[in-house]
Amino acid sequence: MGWSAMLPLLVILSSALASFVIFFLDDSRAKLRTAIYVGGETVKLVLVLVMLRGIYFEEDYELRVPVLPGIDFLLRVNELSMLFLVLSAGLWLVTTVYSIGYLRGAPHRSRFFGFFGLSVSATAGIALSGNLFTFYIFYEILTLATYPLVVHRDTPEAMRVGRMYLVYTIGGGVVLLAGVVGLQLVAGAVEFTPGGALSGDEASGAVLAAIFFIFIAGLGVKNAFVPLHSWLPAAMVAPTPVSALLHGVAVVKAGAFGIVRVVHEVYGLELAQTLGVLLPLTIIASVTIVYGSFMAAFQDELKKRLAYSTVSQVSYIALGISLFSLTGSVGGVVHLVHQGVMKVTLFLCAGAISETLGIKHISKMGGIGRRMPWTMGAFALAALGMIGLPPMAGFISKWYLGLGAISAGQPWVIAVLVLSTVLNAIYFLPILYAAFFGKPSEEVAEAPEPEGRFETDPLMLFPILTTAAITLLVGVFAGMEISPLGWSELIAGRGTDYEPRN
Amino acid sequence: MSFAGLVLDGLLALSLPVLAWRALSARDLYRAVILFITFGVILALAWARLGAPDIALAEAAIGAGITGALLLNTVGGLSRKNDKDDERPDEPTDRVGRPWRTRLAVTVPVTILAGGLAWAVLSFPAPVVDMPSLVGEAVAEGEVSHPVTAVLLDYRSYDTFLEIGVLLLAALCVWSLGLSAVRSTAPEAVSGSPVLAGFVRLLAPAMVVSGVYLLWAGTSQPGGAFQAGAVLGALGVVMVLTGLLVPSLGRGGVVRAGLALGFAVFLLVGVVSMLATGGFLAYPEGFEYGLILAIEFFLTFSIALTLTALFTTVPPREKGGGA
Amino acid sequence: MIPALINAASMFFVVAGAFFFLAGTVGLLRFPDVYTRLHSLTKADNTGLGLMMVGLAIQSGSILVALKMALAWLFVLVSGATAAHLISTTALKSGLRIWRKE
Amino acid sequence: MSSVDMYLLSGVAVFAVCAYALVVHAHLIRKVIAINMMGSGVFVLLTAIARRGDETDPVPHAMVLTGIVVAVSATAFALAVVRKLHEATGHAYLPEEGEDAPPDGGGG
Amino acid sequence: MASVFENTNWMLAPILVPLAAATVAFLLMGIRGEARRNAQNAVGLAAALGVALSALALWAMVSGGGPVRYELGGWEAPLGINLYADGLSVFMLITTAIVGGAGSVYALGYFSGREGEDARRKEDLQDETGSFWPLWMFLWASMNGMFLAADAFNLYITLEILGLSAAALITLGGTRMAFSAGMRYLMVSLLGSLAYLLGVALLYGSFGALDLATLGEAASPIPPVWAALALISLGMALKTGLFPLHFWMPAAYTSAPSAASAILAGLVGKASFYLLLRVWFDVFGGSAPPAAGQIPGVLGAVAIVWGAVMAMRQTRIKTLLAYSSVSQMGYLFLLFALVSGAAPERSFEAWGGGVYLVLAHACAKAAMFMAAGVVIYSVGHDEIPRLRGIFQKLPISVATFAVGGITMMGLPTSGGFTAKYLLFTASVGTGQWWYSLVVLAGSILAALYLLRFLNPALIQVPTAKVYRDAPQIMSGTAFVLAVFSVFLGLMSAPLFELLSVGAPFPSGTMGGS
Repeated sequence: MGWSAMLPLLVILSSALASFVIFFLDDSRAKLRTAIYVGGETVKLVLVLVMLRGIYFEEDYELRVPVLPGIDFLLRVNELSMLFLVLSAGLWLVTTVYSIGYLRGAPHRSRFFGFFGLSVSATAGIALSGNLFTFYIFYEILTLATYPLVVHRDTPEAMRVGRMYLVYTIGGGVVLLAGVVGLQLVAGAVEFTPGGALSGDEASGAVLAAIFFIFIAGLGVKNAFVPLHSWLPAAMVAPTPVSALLHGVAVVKAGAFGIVRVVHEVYGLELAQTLGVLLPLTIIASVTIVYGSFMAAFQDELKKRLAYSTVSQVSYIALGISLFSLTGSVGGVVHLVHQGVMKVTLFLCAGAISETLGIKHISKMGGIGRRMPWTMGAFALAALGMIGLPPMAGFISKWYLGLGAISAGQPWVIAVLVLSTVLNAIYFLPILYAAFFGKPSEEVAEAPEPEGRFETDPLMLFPILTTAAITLLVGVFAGMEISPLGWSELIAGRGTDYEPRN
Repeated sequence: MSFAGLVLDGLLALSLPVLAWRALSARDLYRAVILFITFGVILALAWARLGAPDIALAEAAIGAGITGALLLNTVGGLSRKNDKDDERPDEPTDRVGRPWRTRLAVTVPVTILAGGLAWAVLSFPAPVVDMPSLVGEAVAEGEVSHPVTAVLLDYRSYDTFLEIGVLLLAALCVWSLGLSAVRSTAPEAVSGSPVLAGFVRLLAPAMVVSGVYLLWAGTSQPGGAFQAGAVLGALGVVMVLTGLLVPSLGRGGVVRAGLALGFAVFLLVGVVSMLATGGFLAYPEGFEYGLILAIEFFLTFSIALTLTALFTTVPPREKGGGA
Repeated sequence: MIPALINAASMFFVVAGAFFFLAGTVGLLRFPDVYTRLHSLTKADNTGLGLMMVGLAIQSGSILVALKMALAWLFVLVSGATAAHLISTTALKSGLRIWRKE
Repeated sequence: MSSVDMYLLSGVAVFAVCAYALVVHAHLIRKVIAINMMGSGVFVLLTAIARRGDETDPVPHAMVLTGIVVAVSATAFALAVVRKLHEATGHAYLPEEGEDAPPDGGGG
Repeated sequence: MASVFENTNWMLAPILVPLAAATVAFLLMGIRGEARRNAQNAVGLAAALGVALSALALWAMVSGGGPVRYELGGWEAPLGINLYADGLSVFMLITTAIVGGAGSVYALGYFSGREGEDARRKEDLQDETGSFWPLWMFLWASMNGMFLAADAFNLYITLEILGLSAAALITLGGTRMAFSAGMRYLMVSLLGSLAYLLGVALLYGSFGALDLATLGEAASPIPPVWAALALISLGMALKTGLFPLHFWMPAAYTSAPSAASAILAGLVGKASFYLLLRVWFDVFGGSAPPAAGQIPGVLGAVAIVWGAVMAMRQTRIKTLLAYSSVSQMGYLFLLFALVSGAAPERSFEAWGGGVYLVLAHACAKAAMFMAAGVVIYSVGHDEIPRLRGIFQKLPISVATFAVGGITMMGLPTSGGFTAKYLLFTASVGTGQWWYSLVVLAGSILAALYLLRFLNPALIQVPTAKVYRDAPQIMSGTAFVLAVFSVFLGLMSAPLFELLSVGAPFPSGTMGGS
């Protein structure tokens, strides 16, 4: 077992160990905590970059430990892992910096950062797991590590929501376990393989299809498919960085990522199409997209609106994956990144607004653009991206999804996309209009002047600007081979004769 | 077997469940205990009939005798308490019944149990292992000629070792409750009676003699440490009842050591034999008889003391303060 | 001849002993109070048991066994007497009246 | 039916009768007596089993001897607990199910 | 090194060491005060170390050379009594060594209260008669003796020692509830052992032997054998607390001193379960009707749900944990249904899963009871409504509860996960999928009842007053044990290798097709 085998483990441990140390730190030792944290992050990021380079040059990273006879704990890195890993490691860094500003002076910061780090370790584990068993393990660890974050405020409301969150996610985990075991029984140990691990001969088509839907049901809880989504808007009681983490990086994404894994690397697109399970998935995703967008339009609380927006947007990933078309897959996979970046930006902005001005409702955001121009500028950038305005990230995703729908012979999906885009515009544009051109609301008018040179805490502002910039950049430079899009094309094309366009 | 013997066996076999039933449904607890003792005596008779004089002896002394005394003592203690504060007149003259539905709900499964068991015991096959002849062969080669003693202290000595542990444990359990002495249930007139004291003084040496005899005889005929210990234990109980022994039985350290002695010696012999022969409780060649007798001697002492201690229930008095 | 005599004697003693037991039992059931019942019980049992022992001792034909039986009888006598004494004393002390003919 | 069979059935009957009484009676001393006699029922069964063949089997005898000692130990402890319970609560019954809630305040 | 482990006399050490310690601790009861405590503590810890070492030695011996048989007194079975150690025996020994060792260390702190100290639950702090150590040592010896016994009657004696010492440990609680719970447990235990003894009598009547291996060879499907199987199962189910025979459990676990509760809930119930395993699979092997396993299986399934639902309704931590035990014990009994199911190749999975849960649950539940003990020690009670915000005051103990909960829920990487995963696989694999639903439902229910305490405990406004600090060693031991249970899932490979030594089922590839 050499260096390359240990690398995946080190990636997971770098943040986990930092978290463990932080648990035992007193809340007042902010500097030491930050030092440990940033240290852990830096190490992790460096390791991730090393691996990224290695994968690009087609090196193998694999760690295999037998747990039970016939069942291995397996960490293995491939292109899809790297996509998710880079996303989580990068956004984690940004969110952490933001959290330091956001939680300045709040109680229980050691606990918060401890579990925050653990959640990200679990996400890294999810990204790196090489088989369903390992995936499941990290999936459950993620549930447990995020629970204390959801209930971080310790209010009765938070506790109630926490219980709901736990019941939903553990329930989902249990169903996922059922799928894992079921597949294990019919097909033995299944490892993630580009192009699909199953041949279709393991069992009858009905059995394989049934197991597929058990997977979708299990993963669908975290992915917030309607009707399994209600925990997600409720979980808004959590502090904003947590919401950003849940929506953009960790929990919801873990569900979506799992679906990508199952469709692409367990069943394989071909087999899934043969089994006829793709169309139902498309329909579920479409319903969720439309439903989420509708609900978002009726929310006045900004975070709730963003939450329903997530319900809708995350299902783009499943939608793309479920189209029997490589272009569609590319759209789905790339949205994994794009949605993450955009949604994190939006949440961070919402948090900055509520922390600085105490405003949480859209109806009170009139004229806010003049008080916090940079923040609202970033918000606008991300929101336009969500709507799908070129050349922002969201446009790229929707473009590929649309192309995919056509080549898969499902043109009605275009209608879904259009409807969703219209709804996106309906729930985002009024915010932007009110913020920049509306009459200043009472709250905005009475809001205190900024204390320092910046409109809000710089530790909050810079992360926002960073992610906003990324939103723009990934769209503009989508054509580059190393961009998320390029990488997604690489992923979608593995195991097929697909040639990335230019 | 003669017809008369068959009738006698039938009567004994029938009277056992009947007595058990009568004892358990007796009007008051005293009566229940007296019937329990009667049950024990009949049981001893049945065992004598079944060719098990060892068990008959042990049952008479321990099952009927000491257990009976324990029960009487407890019943007396409970009713005495009631006399004092008179809060619940429901004991010991209770005839606790459950509603008939409960009774029915119990009767049905118990009947099924009894029926099933009867069917089972009447359909025993011929045993696969011929244990009597296995024991017989081993006894013929060994130094101890009474098979029951040989089984207890040689072939299955490990069981006996643990069983002495149970006795020690029982004393420990009782002491852990920290009970105070029940004042003798016998009225003053009895415990102070010169006739009784004289009787016990007369009895004591006779019982000691018979105890030692039982112990010594045990290697070749019915008897052994249990019977001897039981007889001496019964003597101890009588002596406590008549005030010839204090309930705490003496100095704490001595009593404790006395209780643990049998078990400790057994353990020690086991470990030493392990070192000598490589097997736990595998007596070295030629030492079998001596070691068994030695173990039995200490066992008798500890059994007698433990049975008495179980009766008094009072932890021994420690140096420097009441227990 | 001798065995027949021995058998006859032994049977006589055993039957006589049984008679005493029977009488004692009738007394136990019929007599009116603790004291009289004790009376019938101890008297009958002691004598009855003694007679039976004699009968059986003759039958056994061994001095050692006869001695053992005598010893057993002796113990029963002593303990019976003590027990009867204790019960009657207790009864008296706890205030049980002695029965008198009206 | 042979003597041995009669004793076998007798042991079973004692066991069953006492099992019934154990459940039906509430007073703990009765329960203790019932358990003790239940054991005796098993011992009768064992002794009868020992008597089946031509020779008497000494192993069940040893088992019963051991069992008698174990039974007296258990009975002695049980009676001591009954006394302790009686000291603490004034009666010698177990609370019915559902009454097991801590009777003596917060400490429980 | 190897030659040391080849000496089969090691097999006696786990039994004789605690017995000797019990005797010494018993003699030490005479000393008073601090000196006695120190002396007894030293003896107890030495014994714990001895047991752990000998368990390791046996592990080496058994995994090196297969099952070991020891002829006590030099007498061959069936005349003499044998000891027998296979993978399962050693696995159970290791379980007691871990949990018992932790329990011993915990007891150092738990019984360290000084006389005259302001204590609302005096009995929790002082063991006035000095009985804890000798009782616990007897209990430990009896469990180890049971795991190594190869003789049906010898098992009966160990059962009796187990019952008496466990009942006495409950009454050490010193409250009214403790006395009635101890009495109830004593009754249950005696009844259970008698049922077992009657079963043994029937077996002896049928085959004339007591040695388990001899019985196993001789056993055939005849009425006395069925009756014996039924009686033994009934007796052991009673002592293990299988629904609906669990009625004694909540009061017993609640009212015992927490150091004892941890041992009782962690180990004692498992010992009778072990006996059940031995008898079912090693003795009766083929002679039980295949459908018989459905009875414990269905009852176990009901227990899982019933125990969890009851646990949700409790207002005290210890009763909550006790009902959680009712639920978790239910999982163990599933294996009987799964093993006698349609697919024999799944048997090792089901059997191994159940056995692994014994270890995982023992560690986690003992740790949680220990944590409850810390709460009682510090706050004076364990009533959940009055413990709001206790996390602020006792973070480690609440964390112990949460971490132990991971095993209860069966989440990775806990040992509970491994076990429930295997049970799940076996139930799907044998076509009895309805059991798999119960396994899954149990996890969610477990989350719900654990939150019943965790939710208020984590709330920010503390209402509970801590009036005394518990010794660090108590909370520390509990926490370490809980964390250990969470990592058990990652160490299962060597333990399953051990279990496969002399297992009643062939251990093929697990979890695969």
